[in-house]
Amino acid sequence: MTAIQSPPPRQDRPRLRTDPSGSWRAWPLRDRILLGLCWAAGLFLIFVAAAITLYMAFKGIQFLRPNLLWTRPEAAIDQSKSGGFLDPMLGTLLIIVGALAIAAPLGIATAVWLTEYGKPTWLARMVESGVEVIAGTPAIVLALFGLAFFSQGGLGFLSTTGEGGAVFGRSLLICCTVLSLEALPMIVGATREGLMSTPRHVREASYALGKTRAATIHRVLLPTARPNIATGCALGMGRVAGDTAVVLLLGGGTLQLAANGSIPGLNTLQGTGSTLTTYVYANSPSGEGGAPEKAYAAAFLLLLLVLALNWAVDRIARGDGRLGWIR
Amino acid sequence: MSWWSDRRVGPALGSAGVLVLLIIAGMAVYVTKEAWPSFSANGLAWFGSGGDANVQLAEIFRSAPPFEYTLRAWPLVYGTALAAGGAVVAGLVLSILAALYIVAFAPPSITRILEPVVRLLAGVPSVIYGLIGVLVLVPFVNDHLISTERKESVFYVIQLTGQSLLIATALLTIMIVPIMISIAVDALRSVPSSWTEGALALGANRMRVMWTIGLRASRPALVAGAVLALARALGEAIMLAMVSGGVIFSPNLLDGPTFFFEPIQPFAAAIVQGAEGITVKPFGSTLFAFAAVIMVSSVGLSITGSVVRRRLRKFAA
Amino acid sequence: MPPPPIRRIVVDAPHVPVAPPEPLEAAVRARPRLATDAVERMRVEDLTIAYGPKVAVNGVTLPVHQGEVLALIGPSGCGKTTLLRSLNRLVELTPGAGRGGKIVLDGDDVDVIEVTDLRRRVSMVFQQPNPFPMSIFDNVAYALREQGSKRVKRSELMAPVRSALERAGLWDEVGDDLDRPALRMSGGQQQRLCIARALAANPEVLLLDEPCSALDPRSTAIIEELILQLREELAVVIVTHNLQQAYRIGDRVAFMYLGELVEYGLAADVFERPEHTRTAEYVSGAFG
Amino acid sequence: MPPPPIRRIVVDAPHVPVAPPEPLEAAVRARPRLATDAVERMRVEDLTIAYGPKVAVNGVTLPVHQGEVLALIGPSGCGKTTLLRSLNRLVELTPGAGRGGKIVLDGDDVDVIEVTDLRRRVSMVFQQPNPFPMSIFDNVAYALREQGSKRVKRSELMAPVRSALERAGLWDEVGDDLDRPALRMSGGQQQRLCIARALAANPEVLLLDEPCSALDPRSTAIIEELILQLREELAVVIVTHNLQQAYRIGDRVAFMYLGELVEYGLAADVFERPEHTRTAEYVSGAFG
Amino acid sequence: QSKILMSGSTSVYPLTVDLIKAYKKKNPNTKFSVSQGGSDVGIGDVARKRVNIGASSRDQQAGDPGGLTFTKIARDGICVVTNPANSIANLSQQNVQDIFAGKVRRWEDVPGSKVTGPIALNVRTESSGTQDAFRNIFMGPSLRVTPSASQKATNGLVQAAVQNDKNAIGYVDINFISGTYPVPYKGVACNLRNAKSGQYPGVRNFWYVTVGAPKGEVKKFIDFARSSSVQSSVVAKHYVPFK
Ligand SMILES: Nc1ncnc2c1ncn2[C@@H]1O[C@H](COP(=O)(O)OP(=O)(O)OP(=O)(O)O)[C@@H](O)[C@H]1O
Ligand SMILES: Nc1ncnc2c1ncn2[C@@H]1O[C@H](COP(=O)(O)OP(=O)(O)OP(=O)(O)O)[C@@H](O)[C@H]1O
Ligand SMILES: [Mg+2]
Ligand SMILES: [Mg+2]
Ligand SMILES: O=P([O-])([O-])[O-]
Repeated sequence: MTAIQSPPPRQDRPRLRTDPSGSWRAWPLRDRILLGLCWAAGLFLIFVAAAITLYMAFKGIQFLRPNLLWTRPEAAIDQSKSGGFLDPMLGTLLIIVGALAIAAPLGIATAVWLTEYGKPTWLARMVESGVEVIAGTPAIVLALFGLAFFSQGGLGFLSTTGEGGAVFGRSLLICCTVLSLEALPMIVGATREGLMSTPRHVREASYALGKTRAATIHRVLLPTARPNIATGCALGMGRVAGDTAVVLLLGGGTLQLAANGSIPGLNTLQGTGSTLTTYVYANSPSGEGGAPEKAYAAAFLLLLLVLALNWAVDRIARGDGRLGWIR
Repeated sequence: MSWWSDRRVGPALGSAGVLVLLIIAGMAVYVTKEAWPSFSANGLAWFGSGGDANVQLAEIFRSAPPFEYTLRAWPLVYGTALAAGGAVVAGLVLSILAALYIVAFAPPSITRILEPVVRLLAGVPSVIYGLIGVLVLVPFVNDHLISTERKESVFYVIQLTGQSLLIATALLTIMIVPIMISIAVDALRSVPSSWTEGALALGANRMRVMWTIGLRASRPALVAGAVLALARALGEAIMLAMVSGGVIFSPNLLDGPTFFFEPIQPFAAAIVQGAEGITVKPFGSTLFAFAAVIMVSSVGLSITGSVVRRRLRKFAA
Repeated sequence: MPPPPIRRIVVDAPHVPVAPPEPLEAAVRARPRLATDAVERMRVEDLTIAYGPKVAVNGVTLPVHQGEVLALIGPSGCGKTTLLRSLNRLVELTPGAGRGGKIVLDGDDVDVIEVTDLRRRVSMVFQQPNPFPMSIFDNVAYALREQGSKRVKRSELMAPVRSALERAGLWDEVGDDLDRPALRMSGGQQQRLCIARALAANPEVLLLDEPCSALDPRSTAIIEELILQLREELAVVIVTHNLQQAYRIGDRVAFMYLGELVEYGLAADVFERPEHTRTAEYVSGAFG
Repeated sequence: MPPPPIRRIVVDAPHVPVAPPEPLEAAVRARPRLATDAVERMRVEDLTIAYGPKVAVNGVTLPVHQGEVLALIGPSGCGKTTLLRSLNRLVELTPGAGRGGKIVLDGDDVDVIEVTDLRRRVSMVFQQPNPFPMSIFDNVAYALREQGSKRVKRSELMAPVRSALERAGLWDEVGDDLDRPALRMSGGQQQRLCIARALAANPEVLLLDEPCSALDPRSTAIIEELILQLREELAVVIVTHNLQQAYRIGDRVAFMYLGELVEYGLAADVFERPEHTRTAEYVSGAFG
Repeated sequence: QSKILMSGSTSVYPLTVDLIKAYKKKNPNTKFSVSQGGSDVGIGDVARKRVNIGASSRDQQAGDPGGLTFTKIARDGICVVTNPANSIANLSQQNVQDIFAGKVRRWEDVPGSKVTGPIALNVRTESSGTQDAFRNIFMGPSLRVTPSASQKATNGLVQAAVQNDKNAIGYVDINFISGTYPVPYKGVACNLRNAKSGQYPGVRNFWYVTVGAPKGEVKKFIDFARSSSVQSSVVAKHYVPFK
């Protein structure tokens, strides 16, 4: 018998092979050309992103003055007197928080219902398509819908009312409501992804112990899916922070946050205001603000915000390399 | 009955889903209602061509009761299709190459850069793309790419200012390509490894494996990605309003390369462009008609996309 | 060099008796016949389960006795897991799954028992150890707490948790640090934790789906011993693809093939004197 | 009724010889001793494979002979698949996988052979049948087409495709409709198609990873016979968890445990006269 | 404590903000809420009684809802602008009409032009008050701007286009001329002084629009804005007093 004795275990780590593609030199020309094109596409995207970031950083740092951060914007013909963008920054924060406060519960509930209950099936399928539809509906359509819908009688509490109870129909709160629709599909998508990627046997283990679905969701599934939910929220926040069309049409277009109503806190939301995006828009040549330098500075801040949210997504997802849910 | 009973929690959660449906129904109803006068006054001719849409819009805006609604929106349809279609075609090529690169060929260090890059490109607000377009790209194209002769060759029909189909399509491509990449990457990654490994084990090189197995199996996802990206491109308003030229015009293919430098005005941009006049009844109703067209097409597209994707899921299982 | 001659598998050949696993032979032979009057805990009657058009379990009738271990064997995909999951109605969670026939627990149709009750009385352990991402204590206490709440005081739960861990033979190993995350334990410990978790609610029937297939020999031995101890208090049904294991711990064995119950009987009978050719082939390793 | 006595698994006990599978005993005894001068096709030397920090294969040295079937056995997760996949460098596809030691094919280090060449010479069949989503013809022609860079006409490929299907014993069943989607075939046919696909490129070594574990007895028998025929032309390495199968078709058997090669030798020796306790335990079914 | 809701023209917005500041010094208890959106948004809002005052930078027109009162609060200059590289000495009304109606398409055909090549026309969108004023003042009711002209949604876009293109011409609010060359019209330079003095003819009106005649607090505010002291101190800084 030719039994071979195994040698004692090796102490050194095996050498690592990092480039399994090393053999591309032996490929046919056609495949090498395609490989070149793939590299070109990848590098082109990096170039575009770098160009945008660097250009905005260059312009932004060139024009960003500390006092812009804490002075309030003014409507002024003379640009040196038109102030900074404190209010748009606060407006952006308010809108992010407000939209998330509406979208997160709604989105998580919808996602949980879809994955864990989903009965009756026809309704689930309709809701599923409904979420897809919202994801595919352009912001400008949502904005016009908001314009027509929120000036209805009875919805005055969302903004303010003129004499005779006519509803003004434009406020930060209305922006939040409409923008929550933009964040909704991302939260639903990410939550569903998290729930669905929780191994089936984990939830079955809970059912097998005589727990209801509801209890399982509460104690096992939601804690497990928390990173996905957070990712979805971060992506949704990015989407909300970056929106221009909705705030342009529904934000009322005041530069400063103008509170409306009597309940402190809520009245700011009921009032009008601006966000970084509309500030950029208004001060780009596209608006009447006419201060491109300040537009650049604010755009740079906006980009930093987007980068920060991206970074958060990265951290939450722990670089598991998924590009999902961008839409 | 305990608080955590399914009979209580199920319907409670389900009502969130129903709320989503109600919102969509509300949206469809309101937009259609507002748009109705414009459609009913024009009938199907609304989508046709004839006259100058710029002039027609001006007439609509200025009209006194009984209002004028006559509009032949073909140039807007055409402009929308050109910009969005062009962006999707360019985006398809770019995204396939980039997705292959990310999934199969990029060194891990570059993949680690590329994934945030793709997410960043998806996250950059459209107003920043517009800002760069209007302050950097438009002057550049006007100064360096459009010669005086070219301007003069068409100046009885349209003036070339740099705001053009070219820039609109290029920026739109950059804006939608991340969606397509993310879907293509997901699809390529979810191609069963038994197939790719099977092909590799037969001695096919990795590029061939990606083409003959990976892309082949991902075709439904590529279609879905293109469809969703198309929906996104149809609805992009702010950036296009900033760079696309501010005049409703149908670029003419017979003009040769000049075609790319001619301005367009997609529906979404037209809405932003006209937003100040939204409260003028006939004009507002015309803008809502634009929105309705976008809404119907993007709803159609996203349903198509989700159907394709659902197919894909079945097929992958 | 000419290759050695081809040795064919003789399909559908008349059966040849199979020897029991050598090391255990003496013990098996010495084992007393089971009493025929063992209490019947559950009974499956003419059970058919289909996933959409695909019939996974086809007209199976099978009793489950108190104080015995019933081992389900059969090749991959023959419906063992499906049968097991239908006993506590877990199979209903699979969309498109449909059931025909009847399942009875202590004389009651399982359909009339409140499903959360049923699952507490008929508890289940899975192939992959699947502790929840919580502490050891919370894992075991999970079934004891009210639906979804975490309110019951720890001190009140300590006694039953300790008893469950003791019955699963885990108390000595983890008793001193119940707050450790369960996922930090070794595979064998995790699986025993899952058994403890299932035992905490004092079930009447314990279902085990290939509980040792992911474990090393030492953990396997511990768990086998544990199962044999448990059978004194409850009825045990175990699915296994390890024939020797079925022989070792099964009092009765049911052999399934393509969704049908081919043979059911005392372990020694099924392994040594199978009635059907398929059973003989399978237990002799001709396929599977 | 008192439960029957507990039968313990005796871990680390001295080994007891295992009887070969009964139906085949006569054939096995009649099998001629293998020639010791069999040509060595591949050789694994001191091979270590790690996935990140986890060592899956640890210092294995093993020859692969022309004209023989080498059966790799061992409990789940012991590194059989990993060893097999390192022979044609498929393991390099796993991110983080690292390799130490040497693998030689016909005297050349596999690292210096162009990898697509290597994989054509050392072809592999997987556990799950994995035909591509194309027609039967395209599946078999896949390796032939990808060999060159030019498009080859179907008529030119017909001869080699037919020959591969014939060697895989599939021509009679599917020869009349090669345009059928491969995914519409039965499981056994699919697996034979995968073998045909691997054979089309005329490999020198054929690797099979549990090729029958998803199949019924009839398909298993056909494939076992096929493997025994193929061994005349090439070297065959098969991973299997079915010990009887290893006994039936393996000329030599290698038993792995926790990444290490515990025992290697002629099939009859490993099964009947194992040198190590672990081997004896494993082949007698004490774990796995 | 009373409250005035306003919305409307983006051009009037800076002036409104200044007026409110001045007004609040004397009436600190009056609260204001001002949003912008365009002249037509202001007119629409006030007609639907969503706000108390709508601001408009265009004159009342036939299509406007009935029952509205337009109260003039200031006047504002509109300049025809070209790129600084093309500092034309003067444009007559005929010149302007020819250029904007598309009759003359080359700078070679414009007397006094410093550049050659095709003329790049930049005009405002139909809904803008500036466009309305330009049509009324420069083009006359019968002539229309050529449809091939690039329509810009804002003064800023026209300004940027003219800054960036030496062949460009457009018209902007007098406060948006920086970086461009304001062309003297009918021999009069386009600046605030000439507009105030009445020599420069390209002047339009800013209106506050109310439902019916202004009443109560609204009337008080509008009267305050129209008072001669405010007109000469607040309005005259950047605009033309209406009287
Ligand atoms: N969710 C499902 N949908 C459709 N078919 C299913 C589903 N689950 C199992 N099946 C099919 O039902 C049959 C029985 O499956 P089951 O899991 O019960 O087999 P098993 O005997 O437990 O196999 P194994 O030994 O591999 O665990 C199989 O053919 C399987 O393909
Ligand atoms: N991609 C991977 N990353 C990390 N660890 C892995 C990976 N693949 C396998 N392993 C680990 O390496 C060890 C050997 O795995 P391998 O698949 O070779 O076992 P096996 O003997 O083929 O098992 P089985 O009989 O279940 O197929 C296992 O412990 C497994 O967990
Ligand atoms: Mg199973
Ligand atoms: Mg394996
Ligand atoms: O005052 P405008 O309407 O032209 O901005």
